[in-house]
Amino acid sequence: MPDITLVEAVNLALARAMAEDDRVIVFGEDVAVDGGVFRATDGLLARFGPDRVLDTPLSEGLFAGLAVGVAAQGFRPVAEFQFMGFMLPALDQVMNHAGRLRNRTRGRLTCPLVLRAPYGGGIHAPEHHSESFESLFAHVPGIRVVVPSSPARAYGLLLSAIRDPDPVVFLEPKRLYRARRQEVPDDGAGAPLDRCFVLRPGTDLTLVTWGAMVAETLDAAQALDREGVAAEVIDVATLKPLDTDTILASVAKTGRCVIVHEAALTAGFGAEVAARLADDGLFDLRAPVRRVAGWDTVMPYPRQERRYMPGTDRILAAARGLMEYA
Amino acid sequence: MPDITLVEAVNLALARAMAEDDRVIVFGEDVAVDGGVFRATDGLLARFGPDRVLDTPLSEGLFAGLAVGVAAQGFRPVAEFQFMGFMLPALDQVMNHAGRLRNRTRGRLTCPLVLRAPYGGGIHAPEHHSESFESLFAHVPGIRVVVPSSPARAYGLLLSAIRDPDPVVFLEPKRLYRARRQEVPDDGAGAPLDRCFVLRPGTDLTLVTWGAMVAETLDAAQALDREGVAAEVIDVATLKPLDTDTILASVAKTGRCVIVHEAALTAGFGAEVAARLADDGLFDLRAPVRRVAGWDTVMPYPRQERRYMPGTDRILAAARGLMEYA
Amino acid sequence: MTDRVADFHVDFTRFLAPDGTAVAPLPGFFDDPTLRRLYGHMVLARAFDTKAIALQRTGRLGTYAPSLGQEAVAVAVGAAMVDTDVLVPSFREHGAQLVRGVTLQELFLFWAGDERGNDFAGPRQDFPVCIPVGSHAPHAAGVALAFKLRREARAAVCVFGDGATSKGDVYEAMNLAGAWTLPLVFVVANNQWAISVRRAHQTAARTLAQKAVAAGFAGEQVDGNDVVALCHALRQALDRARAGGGPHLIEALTYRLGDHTTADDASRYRDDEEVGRHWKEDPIARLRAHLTARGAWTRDDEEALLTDCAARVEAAARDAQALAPEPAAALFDHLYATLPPALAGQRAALVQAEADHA
Amino acid sequence: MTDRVADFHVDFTRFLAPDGTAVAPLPGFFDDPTLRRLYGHMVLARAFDTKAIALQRTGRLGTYAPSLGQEAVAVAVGAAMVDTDVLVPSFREHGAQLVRGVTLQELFLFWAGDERGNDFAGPRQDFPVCIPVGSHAPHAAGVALAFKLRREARAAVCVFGDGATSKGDVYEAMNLAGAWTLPLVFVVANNQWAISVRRAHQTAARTLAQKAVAAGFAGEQVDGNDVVALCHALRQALDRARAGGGPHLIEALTYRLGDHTTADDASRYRDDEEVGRHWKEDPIARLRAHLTARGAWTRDDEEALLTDCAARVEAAARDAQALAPEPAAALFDHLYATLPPALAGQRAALVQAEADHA
Ligand SMILES: Cc1ncc(C[n+]2csc(CCOP(=O)(O)OP(=O)(O)O)c2C)c(N)n1
Ligand SMILES: Cc1ncc(C[n+]2csc(CCOP(=O)(O)OP(=O)(O)O)c2C)c(N)n1
Ligand SMILES: [Mg+2]
Ligand SMILES: [Mg+2]
Repeated sequence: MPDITLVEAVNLALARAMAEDDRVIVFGEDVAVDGGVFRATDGLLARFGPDRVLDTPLSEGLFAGLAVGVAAQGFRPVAEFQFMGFMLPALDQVMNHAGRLRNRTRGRLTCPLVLRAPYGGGIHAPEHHSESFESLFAHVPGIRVVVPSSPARAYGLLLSAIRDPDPVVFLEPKRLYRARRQEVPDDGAGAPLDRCFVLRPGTDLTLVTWGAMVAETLDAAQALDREGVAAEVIDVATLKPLDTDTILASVAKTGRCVIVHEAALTAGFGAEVAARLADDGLFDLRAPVRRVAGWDTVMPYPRQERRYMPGTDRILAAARGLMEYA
Repeated sequence: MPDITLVEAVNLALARAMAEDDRVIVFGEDVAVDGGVFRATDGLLARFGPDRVLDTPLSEGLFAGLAVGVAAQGFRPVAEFQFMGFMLPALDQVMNHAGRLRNRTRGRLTCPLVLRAPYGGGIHAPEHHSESFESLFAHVPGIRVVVPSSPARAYGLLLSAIRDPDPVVFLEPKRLYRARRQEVPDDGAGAPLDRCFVLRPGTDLTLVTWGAMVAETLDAAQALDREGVAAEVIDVATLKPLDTDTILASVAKTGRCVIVHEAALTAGFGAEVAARLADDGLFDLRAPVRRVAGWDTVMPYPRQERRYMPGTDRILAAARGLMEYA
Repeated sequence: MTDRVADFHVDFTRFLAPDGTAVAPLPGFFDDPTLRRLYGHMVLARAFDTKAIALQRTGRLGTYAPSLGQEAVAVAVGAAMVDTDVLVPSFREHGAQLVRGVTLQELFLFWAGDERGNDFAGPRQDFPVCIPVGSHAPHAAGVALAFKLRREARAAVCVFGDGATSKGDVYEAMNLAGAWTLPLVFVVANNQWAISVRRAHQTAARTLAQKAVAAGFAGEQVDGNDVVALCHALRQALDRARAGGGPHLIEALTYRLGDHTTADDASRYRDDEEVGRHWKEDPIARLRAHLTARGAWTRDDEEALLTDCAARVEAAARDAQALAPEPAAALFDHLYATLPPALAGQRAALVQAEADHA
Repeated sequence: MTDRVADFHVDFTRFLAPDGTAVAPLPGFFDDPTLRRLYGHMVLARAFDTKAIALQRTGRLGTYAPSLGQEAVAVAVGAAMVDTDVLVPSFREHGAQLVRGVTLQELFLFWAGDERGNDFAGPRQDFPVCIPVGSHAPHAAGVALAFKLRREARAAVCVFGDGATSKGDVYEAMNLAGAWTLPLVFVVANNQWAISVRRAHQTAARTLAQKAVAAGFAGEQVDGNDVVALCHALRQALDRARAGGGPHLIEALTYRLGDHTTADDASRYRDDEEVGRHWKEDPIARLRAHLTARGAWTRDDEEALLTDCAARVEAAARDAQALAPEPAAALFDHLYATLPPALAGQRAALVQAEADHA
């Protein structure tokens, strides 16, 4: 079993899901012949045919609404957005329809769809190709928001997302698409959609992150380790519904927490994590809850993007700051 | 000078702004002959003529983009959305263009527009007529998000929003449109867009809220007063950029904070306020930061909407809970 | 050097003139019983309207969107479809819903602001009312795609107003339906107004039928107050769609005789004279005149029908109002197939708060 | 009873055949100097492309969208507009930008991922490149509205691709332009592909010109590799628009000879044979053949032009690369007119972090 990349794991999960359930169909822009701009759907057309892998006309709002309609008919559509920056025209469908169809009809019509999009910066792409606004989706009732950070989790979480009877927004950290390889058995095992993953145990400090920033956060944890600080690293993975228990349990142990995300600070999802700590975890906190996040400005054009994205240095500085508190 | 309602104050500010600056134009659906579905633009067509008050074809995405284009040409468009639930198709224009045009062109083109929308529940309106998702906008770099809660603040904040050289999302609590009257001198005085308003001083507890929930929160403060608890009430008013100083100063004094909003809890703007407290205000906190918010579910159809919206009772329960902490 | 490379046209069809006389022979399908049935449906739809407005005025119903004057459109849609087709309506099509089997009680529940009104026992795959204008058009495309992928001889019908034709999602769904040859019939209920914005201000297009030209399929205008012409056009379009012939657009020319909704005051933006002129086109009076002239309708029939409709509507309204609200937990119980553990606490708090209050 | 109520058509126009022969007399405006100028612009646009691709391949430019084969469209747009008009481009119109006065250096800066490339000294009111497909169409409507409200004899030009015609915002902007008679010319650069999706899969519409029918104004097809036909059609449309005649749609039939962008591999979805066929329509070779046949172009002219273009492009690329990046504070300094006090801390932290790093 060869080691595979995150984007190959997405491809593997898609193929698996399509093989095991013929209600699963894939559509979006350039997903068929071209296999997707990141090749996430490569080979699916050849294997499953044009009835199950469809290139739509160019409109994200359209194919999100199309997904709602075909899902209500019992299909399990997986729609690909080429970049998260192009999901905004679909937000009306996500918030006003996908998240509501089951509730609105008291379960008569349901909406088992998955909307996949690569997100985040760091690949020197043009404007609108590097955004992270997962917190917008995390505010939408009735949906799930899932962000993998490794090939294995991408495979397991995507399978679970496709099998889930409700709508899932599945955000793939494109900077990690080909960053590293991992052995991923194609065993069809899903990963849970309601749990954080503790990637590394530690007792001194909790680092909470997800998706694109997991790599930098793990690097920071390793650097801290060399300084004698044992950092626990939590990959939230499923932002909504949020598994607060795992985070609270960790901070109950460490008393210190740094939250790391690439999205802009204000009203980013890190705020939600901090808010939970400020409520249910307050008396466990020995130090302020710090957020290391993108600045509250527009993601710059590629020449400056490194200045926008939090790096290991900023995580380390925040962590070291918290270690000053006894 | 007669006392006027909040929606009349909006109307007054619009008329004032149009009279003082002929670059100000108003458009949207039914804003001209009909004077807006809530009559916020009543009389403007008669006074300023069809070149300055325009009914657009039915598309929110369209007129948001139209506003960007005409603003880049030096006009100061004020676009009305009939209900916040219909702003979602405009989010692409807000996030990908309005918030970026100045930055993208290094100041060559600018975007002095205002997008007005009534938000919140409580008027027994159909589905999609009762939403509160201000936190989505608060996450968008490059814009301002302003929410008035009284006739006087509606007048002053809207004038400032229209005069501001950058894009402003202006959310009007429709439940308060005609809830009470207040004397509002038509003196053209703007209110600051970077400051919270302390509506009521107090020493025991800070209640932070904005817009639609200000009434219930003031009621709760009054009830607490009768119980011997002096609650300070802060109307955030401008969510973005957030005046953290006023909130921190209050909590430094009281040590306790309840944040109240009508929007769903998770990733609501209350999270941002709590996160600031968990960081810069941590050691001032004597008690957990509580959020009293809409549930993490879809705003129900009107028959059940009261069950969704936080009431004074829930605010009181939270406040009393915090008073247990010494 | 200039060559003509494409041309297009739009036709207008009517069978019954406003006074009820047939301007062309009616298709065979329209025998007396059929016409009487259509008439009965229109009268019932109007009776529902009347009652709904009355209930709203006394605070027992939420904002209501009447279909006064447009009954022929909705009833024709309902009558031309077969059970296995799927309706994807806007918010003024209770006439179609009734014909398809949604009950009066379910309709009252919905308009009273109770989600259970959407869980109708009737056409289980039909979509509920859609409030955000035009946003249901892509859903209809999705439904039609499902039919096509499963190779089922079924069609979807998507209804929206003249105002909705300005929405990009409506255009996008039409374009997709054309590109993918989906079994989908679009019906524009052109009632000349989108709240206060008149049809002419919505678009420079001479007809709304020609919106289909951009999407690469045919559109036609039909007299929207002539239930015969509508049924006929719809049946043809549906037959073609089910047989794999792809989408079609029908612009039904009608008029909204009432206010936009009970929250609207149409006198602010249009004068009585205009409305009065359009009363002469009333689809119900038209079909009654036609039936009467054919000898297929008597004063007694009329009285019996009105009495029956009123009684049914009264009974349904009573039943709907008698239904107790759902328990508080209902706010969470239909959100996901299974409530995520993370929300259990909120659900419990809501239920507790409710109990404390009781 | 059925009546025809509306009809529409689409025409196709060309002046120069692929081999350069005139199939109709050229309008008077097209004298030798004008044609030579147009030719020079197209060659410069192509030289920019070549250099940009080379720079991208060696990591000195970001993802780049070449216009190979479509130079006539962009150059005609730039040449037909006057200074006071406003261009609202998509992302493949550097040819138009160059003609309008954006410098080669500014273009290189933009494509190297530097916002200063959008702060061009040239046409100060022109919009910058727009990446989200179609989302600039409403901006063009806003610009045109400004002209109309100020009663200025100016027009906006909005350019987008065949793929963009599937976006609802493009349709919505066209519909508004029609409804409000805005001075706005839409140009579809139909290069037959939207990345891997061929034109025929994008829509069932026989022509893209007929998209205008839905919006209530005229559309026409023009040979998009014939810069003369394009200029002529554009000038007519712009004159009409500036005079209050309202919007127009021009579908320029062309072909993308290169990859979609430097991140694309077109061989995955189309074969060489198809591309080879379209090379025979190359707009540059076509005009050169025409000029040569007229005796208005020599081998020496050609060599001089190529040398000059290469030199200008090289110098501009060098200058752009020599420009130091903006300071870190630039991330905040153009976000608002005045930085809100709430962001001062973040700006300081960023500047500090940068200083620490240096
Ligand atoms: C996206 C959206 N914007 C605004 C509204 C408010 N609104 C409700 S109905 C309506 C007019 C609809 O006109 P039309 O499509 O002609 O349908 P009609 O009401 O005439 O049946 C408007 C603006 C809405 N429901 N959805
Ligand atoms: C809204 C949006 N969706 C997707 C993309 C990714 N994308 C960039 S160009 C393109 C195809 C555009 O095709 P067309 O409009 O024909 O223009 P062309 O590239 O052929 O010039 C796509 C899908 C985008 N930029 N914007
Ligand atoms: Mg209408
Ligand atoms: Mg193209």
